[in-house]
Amino acid sequence: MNFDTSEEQELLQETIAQFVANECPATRVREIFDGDTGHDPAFWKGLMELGLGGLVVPERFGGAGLEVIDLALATETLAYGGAPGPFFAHSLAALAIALGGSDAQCERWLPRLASGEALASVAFAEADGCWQPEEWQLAPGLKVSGAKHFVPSAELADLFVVGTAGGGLALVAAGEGVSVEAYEGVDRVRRMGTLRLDAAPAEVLGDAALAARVRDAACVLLAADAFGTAQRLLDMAVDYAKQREQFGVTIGHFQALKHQLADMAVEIEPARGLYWYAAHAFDHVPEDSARYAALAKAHISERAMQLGRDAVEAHGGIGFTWECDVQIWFKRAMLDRAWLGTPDVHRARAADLAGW
Amino acid sequence: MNFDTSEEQELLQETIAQFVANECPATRVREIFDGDTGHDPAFWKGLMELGLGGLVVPERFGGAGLEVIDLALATETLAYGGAPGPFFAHSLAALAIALGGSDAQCERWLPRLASGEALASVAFAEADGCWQPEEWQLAPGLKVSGAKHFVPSAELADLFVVGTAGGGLALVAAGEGVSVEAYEGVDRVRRMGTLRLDAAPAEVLGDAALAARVRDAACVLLAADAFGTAQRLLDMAVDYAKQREQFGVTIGHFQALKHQLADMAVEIEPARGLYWYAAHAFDHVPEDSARYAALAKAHISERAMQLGRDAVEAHGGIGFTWECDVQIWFKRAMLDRAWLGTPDVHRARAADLAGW
Amino acid sequence: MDFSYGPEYDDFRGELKGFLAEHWPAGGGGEGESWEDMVERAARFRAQAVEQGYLLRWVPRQYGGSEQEPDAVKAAIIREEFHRTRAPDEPRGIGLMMLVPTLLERGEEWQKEKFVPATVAGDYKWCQGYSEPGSGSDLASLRTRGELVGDEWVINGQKIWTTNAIDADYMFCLCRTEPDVPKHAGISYLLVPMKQPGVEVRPLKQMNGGQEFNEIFLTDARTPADWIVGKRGEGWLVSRTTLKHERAGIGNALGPVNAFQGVVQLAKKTLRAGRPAIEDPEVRQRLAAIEGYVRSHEYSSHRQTSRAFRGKDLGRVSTMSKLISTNIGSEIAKLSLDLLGDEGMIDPLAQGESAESLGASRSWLTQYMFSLGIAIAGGTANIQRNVIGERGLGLPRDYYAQRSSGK
Amino acid sequence: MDFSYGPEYDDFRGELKGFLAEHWPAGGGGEGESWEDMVERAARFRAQAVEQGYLLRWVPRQYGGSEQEPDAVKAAIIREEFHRTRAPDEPRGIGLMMLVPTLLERGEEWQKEKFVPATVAGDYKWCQGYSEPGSGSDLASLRTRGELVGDEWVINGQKIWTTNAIDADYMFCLCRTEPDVPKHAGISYLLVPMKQPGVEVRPLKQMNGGQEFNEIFLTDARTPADWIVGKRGEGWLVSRTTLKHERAGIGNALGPVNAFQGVVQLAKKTLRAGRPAIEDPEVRQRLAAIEGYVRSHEYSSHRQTSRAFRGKDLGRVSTMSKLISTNIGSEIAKLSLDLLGDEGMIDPLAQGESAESLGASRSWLTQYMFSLGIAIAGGTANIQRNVIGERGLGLPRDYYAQRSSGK
Repeated sequence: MNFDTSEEQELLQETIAQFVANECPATRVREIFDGDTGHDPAFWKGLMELGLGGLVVPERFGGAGLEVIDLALATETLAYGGAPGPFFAHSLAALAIALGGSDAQCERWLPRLASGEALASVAFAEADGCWQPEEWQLAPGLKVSGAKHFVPSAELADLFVVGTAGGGLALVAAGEGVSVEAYEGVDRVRRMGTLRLDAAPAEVLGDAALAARVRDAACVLLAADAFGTAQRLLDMAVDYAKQREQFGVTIGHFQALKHQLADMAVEIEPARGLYWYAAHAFDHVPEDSARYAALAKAHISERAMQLGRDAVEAHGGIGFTWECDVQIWFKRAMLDRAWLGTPDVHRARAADLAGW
Repeated sequence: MNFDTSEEQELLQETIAQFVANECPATRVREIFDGDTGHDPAFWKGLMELGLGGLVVPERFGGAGLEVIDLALATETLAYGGAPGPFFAHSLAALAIALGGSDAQCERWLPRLASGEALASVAFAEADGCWQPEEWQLAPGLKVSGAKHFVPSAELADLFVVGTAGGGLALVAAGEGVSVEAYEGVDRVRRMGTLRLDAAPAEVLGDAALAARVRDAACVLLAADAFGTAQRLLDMAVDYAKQREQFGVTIGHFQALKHQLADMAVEIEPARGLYWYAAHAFDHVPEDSARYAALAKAHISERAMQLGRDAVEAHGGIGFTWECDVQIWFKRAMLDRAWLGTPDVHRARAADLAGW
Repeated sequence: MDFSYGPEYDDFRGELKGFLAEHWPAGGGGEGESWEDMVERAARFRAQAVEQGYLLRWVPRQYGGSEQEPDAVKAAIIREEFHRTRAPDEPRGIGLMMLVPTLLERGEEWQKEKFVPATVAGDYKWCQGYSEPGSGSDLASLRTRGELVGDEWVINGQKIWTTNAIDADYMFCLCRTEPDVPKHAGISYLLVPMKQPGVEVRPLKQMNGGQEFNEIFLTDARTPADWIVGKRGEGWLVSRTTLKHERAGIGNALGPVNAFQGVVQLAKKTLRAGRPAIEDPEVRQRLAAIEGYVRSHEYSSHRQTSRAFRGKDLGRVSTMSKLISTNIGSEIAKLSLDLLGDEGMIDPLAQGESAESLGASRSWLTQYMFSLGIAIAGGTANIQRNVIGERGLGLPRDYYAQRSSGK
Repeated sequence: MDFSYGPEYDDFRGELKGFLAEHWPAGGGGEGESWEDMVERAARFRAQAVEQGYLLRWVPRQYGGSEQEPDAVKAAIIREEFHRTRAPDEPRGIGLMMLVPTLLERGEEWQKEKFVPATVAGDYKWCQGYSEPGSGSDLASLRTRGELVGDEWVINGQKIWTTNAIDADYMFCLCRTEPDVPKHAGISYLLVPMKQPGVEVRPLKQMNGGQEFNEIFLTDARTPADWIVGKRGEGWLVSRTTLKHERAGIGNALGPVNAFQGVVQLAKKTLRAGRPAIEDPEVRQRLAAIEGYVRSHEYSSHRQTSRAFRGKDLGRVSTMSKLISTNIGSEIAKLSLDLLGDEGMIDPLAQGESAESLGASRSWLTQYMFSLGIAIAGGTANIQRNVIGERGLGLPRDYYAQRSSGK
């Protein structure tokens, strides 16, 4: 048994961490957060040059041919660094095509997605919180019409993987019949928009099982993102406790705060194992795949949100200000928690999938 | 507005507290707890001499003619003292007769219940947790047959107020067709038993609304009992923190424990207002009566149970021993919580009654 | 126990109702009344209400108040009737709530005459300068310096968490004036004009986008030598003077009660799988669990009000109001975030078509984040727990706090 | 990532399976086997398993072990196969787990020869005498005295929280032997025969009715002068020697995983309003919420095992296992109490007809209370939080603990 990251995986995480530290340190994250686009083209280009656009794209289409576990590890590291931009949605769209695309579709899109030449996103949510494939209503066909909400980086994307009624997926390229209305999300480094389709040309992507599979991958990646986010929030709170002084000592001396920080750590640390196994199950244990994905998304995004609240409190008044970086990760946790459905939705799914 | 206890009520509580301190201090409570009957006839006789058997019995039947708020205040004080025996069930049975009995029933029973000459109990629960009047199945009639569970002081009682199908009540005297199988409850100062009725002679008590009314009163009294219990658990934990030393200081110096004790206090202290208002509403605000009774029972019995866990932990290893008195009130909280249905049952009822 | 007020107060309520019907009819002005007109009308109304003894009951007549005997029942009746008719209550500013009581108790006669009437009339607006970066609950580490140069204090330093600083005419603040005296003993309570070159106010944006707080930079700011309340070095003591009138120190559960009613409405409005969320058994359980806390707090507060009126000991629960409210606010906020679902991803301050659909949810999202601010604003929860543990439960003082305060 | 063990271990597992099939066939003995026969058969089996290198791998052959190279994968395979076939594992006593590693690392040669083989064979049973009334986590305040009188230590004092003291032949304990040396430095690690007049064992009944713990009263109890491990005054150091073999120091989530499966079964069995409780949406939410913690702990433990095997740093999560397990146990216990409903009012030790119906619930009720004992047994949760905060997160040490230990 070796339930641990390989040397290659550790190198991947280190490389990304180093790249983020150099190219997008907290000061730069802050600039993007306070800016208007939630995107840093140069940083994105750098990520693509590192090969992160094609982690799960097969090698014959210009990718690294890795697995969802690798994508999840990369996601965790990027989230820890507060990386802005479309990584999550782009990777998920590429994964959808890699998993279910026809040869023609793969050939057409995957090399460009892997290289970063094209940017893709996923369009799942319909009105009133209908996120799950079973709930989608948008009619499939060669021309599709309707609205999809909370589409990440909708303004930037060249291609959308769009969920359709009956739990199908379609490929829709930006252009004819496609318009986007962007809005400011609470997470200002990952903007979203509503995708409006008006007889937009579409191609069916994959078979009936694909959408559910992509949803499971999305759960895993959101869990990984939330885990990295929570780790950062914890570390910020701990670091602050070691620096800030009150009554002549650093506040980490106060047992009450020390214990709160310990409780925060206990809440999140072991969850690394949960998202790892959910990713591993996605790749290798089909019977556990959907269930652990749901469990990981529910559990870790809930923990990250609470850790955000705790981290704000641990910072005292300063934690509540716009200037304090805590809010950046706090709001990242808000998105990870709500996107694709709140934790109670996925707990209910996990219970069903457990056969209870 | 005067939402506060009157001088008479304060005197009532002080008198009871003093009586318990003298006649049934913790050492005596411990003897009863470790004994076989969960009852102290001399102490019970003393309570009756104080007039506690007839607090809510009209004066013309030998009682004090007080209200449920007074009974609840007495209940709190007795619970704080850990008083053993049948006070709760006896008072509730007397209240049922006082509220709904015919003149003949009142004349026959109330003077004897007020004086303590006779002892009464209530028989509500049927199999599988059917506690509520709407759920009772025992067929009413002049002869009744069936089983009722978790009947307090069943072995001692001369009279039972028995719930019947359709939400009615019946009076059944000990004797013909009545047998009791007592068992050891987790709360060893308030023993219970199963009441088995085999064509036992019965009289209908009150009209169709009475049972629900008695159930509400039971909720209020259990809430009051749980409040007194929780207060005692809190005080024990605080006292222990002031006495026990570690690392050369009393453990109350440790901020983490101090904050845990503060959180315990915050959990329970304001609930005094809730049970007071529930009792007040029972007496004077019919539209709030059922709802606040359910809310108080759910909220306070839940708090008391958690406070029991916290108090054990605050005592460290010693708190887990049989010798430590914490367990006596811990187990009192367990009974207050489960009797008449667990908190989730009453939360669901409160939500329904709120018209949500 | 009794929620009525008894016959002796019925007359009082009747008179008050008559007064309100006459002077504040039907919720105030007519349609199309301008803001300025409304403000002026409110000021007129307030002056009449003071004249009649309904407002500023605790302030002597000579300083602009109505100087009435404290009476908690009358105070409650006034609060109820003003609330019912939406009549303008006492101005809520920190000047009235904190500075005026301090001046009345510890100020020089000329200070009372100069500052109290103008403050209670709303002409002088105040802000408070206690907190500093790096000294939250630890006043002993206060660093803003005040130096007496000629007949003026010259003040240098920085204050933070100041509300309404931009509009304020004056600040009451704590400065270290006796540099050689340790800890609390070297601090004085000074009154400082805000509209001067040495005072710079910079808004502090909050994580929910609001800007209720400010930083204040003091660079050779000046104030007259006699604008000091109490003696030099007594500032810490002076700052602890608090409102001792009929409304003071009493738990008030209105906030949590209103917030709870709000979240019930949100649950009714929100759909889950096509049906109102409030029909979901789990949501019902959570609501009822929260209501247990809310109603406990509500009736516990009524009890405290009643006891305060009768001069009875409030008991340890009186140390807990802030933390109880914070806890309830936090639970309500968390439930609201679950109810909001997708809308929890939209910036509450966002513009645009999709943002329009937010409607009421927008305020819930702000509230979700604001519940964190509340936890912090009244002193962090941990400070509250210290107070509860030490004053409420009689546990020993914190080692570090004790060492630092020198007590 | 990989949950298989790789081809190199398949042979090992095959051999082990063959061994078990031969020596521990079909779960053990036949029907009607007496207890004594079973015990004897288990002892025979254990001896063979040691001989083959499957048990006591970390104990040198000369002291009764099988002296194998540490191999976490083999250890895991052995654990799995023994668990699957319910074969007798290493005896779980505290003598094997705590005393033997201590003697192997710090004992005199004659001590190893005298005590280790008999202990690993199960012939010597041990109890541990560390805790005292009034000194839980604070060893510096230890009061039991050992005085060297002639060629014997004479020991007076009291120990508490000792498990299995009634059956124990010996106790390893900490005594203050150097009264003039402060704090930790005056403590020695002594081995004391239990069967002597000066040792009185009194069971400590727990609130759930169990009697796992004891008090030990030492009144002029005696032990030879050389039954000391390490030097005089080194006892505190000696007591911190811990098991350093392939199974040590690794998170093990079996307990929480089993408890969780149990509460799922309870929810299936329990009826609510005539239907299985597990169909109740709120129960499903609570179960899934708990499972999030359980599976996190389970796979985090697998990760730690894997890293320990490869000699990699376990990170801060390694300080958290106890508190994580305690928290999970507590949540499971609370849910079980809700599921038990009425049965939560019956004494788990009660007799009688009604008590009969308790069946499986009985153990849940015991468990409900026992979950509190677990929280306390591994050092209270607050001690764990200190460790996590200080060792895991690098926060400063507690003032009082630091002062008391003189470090």
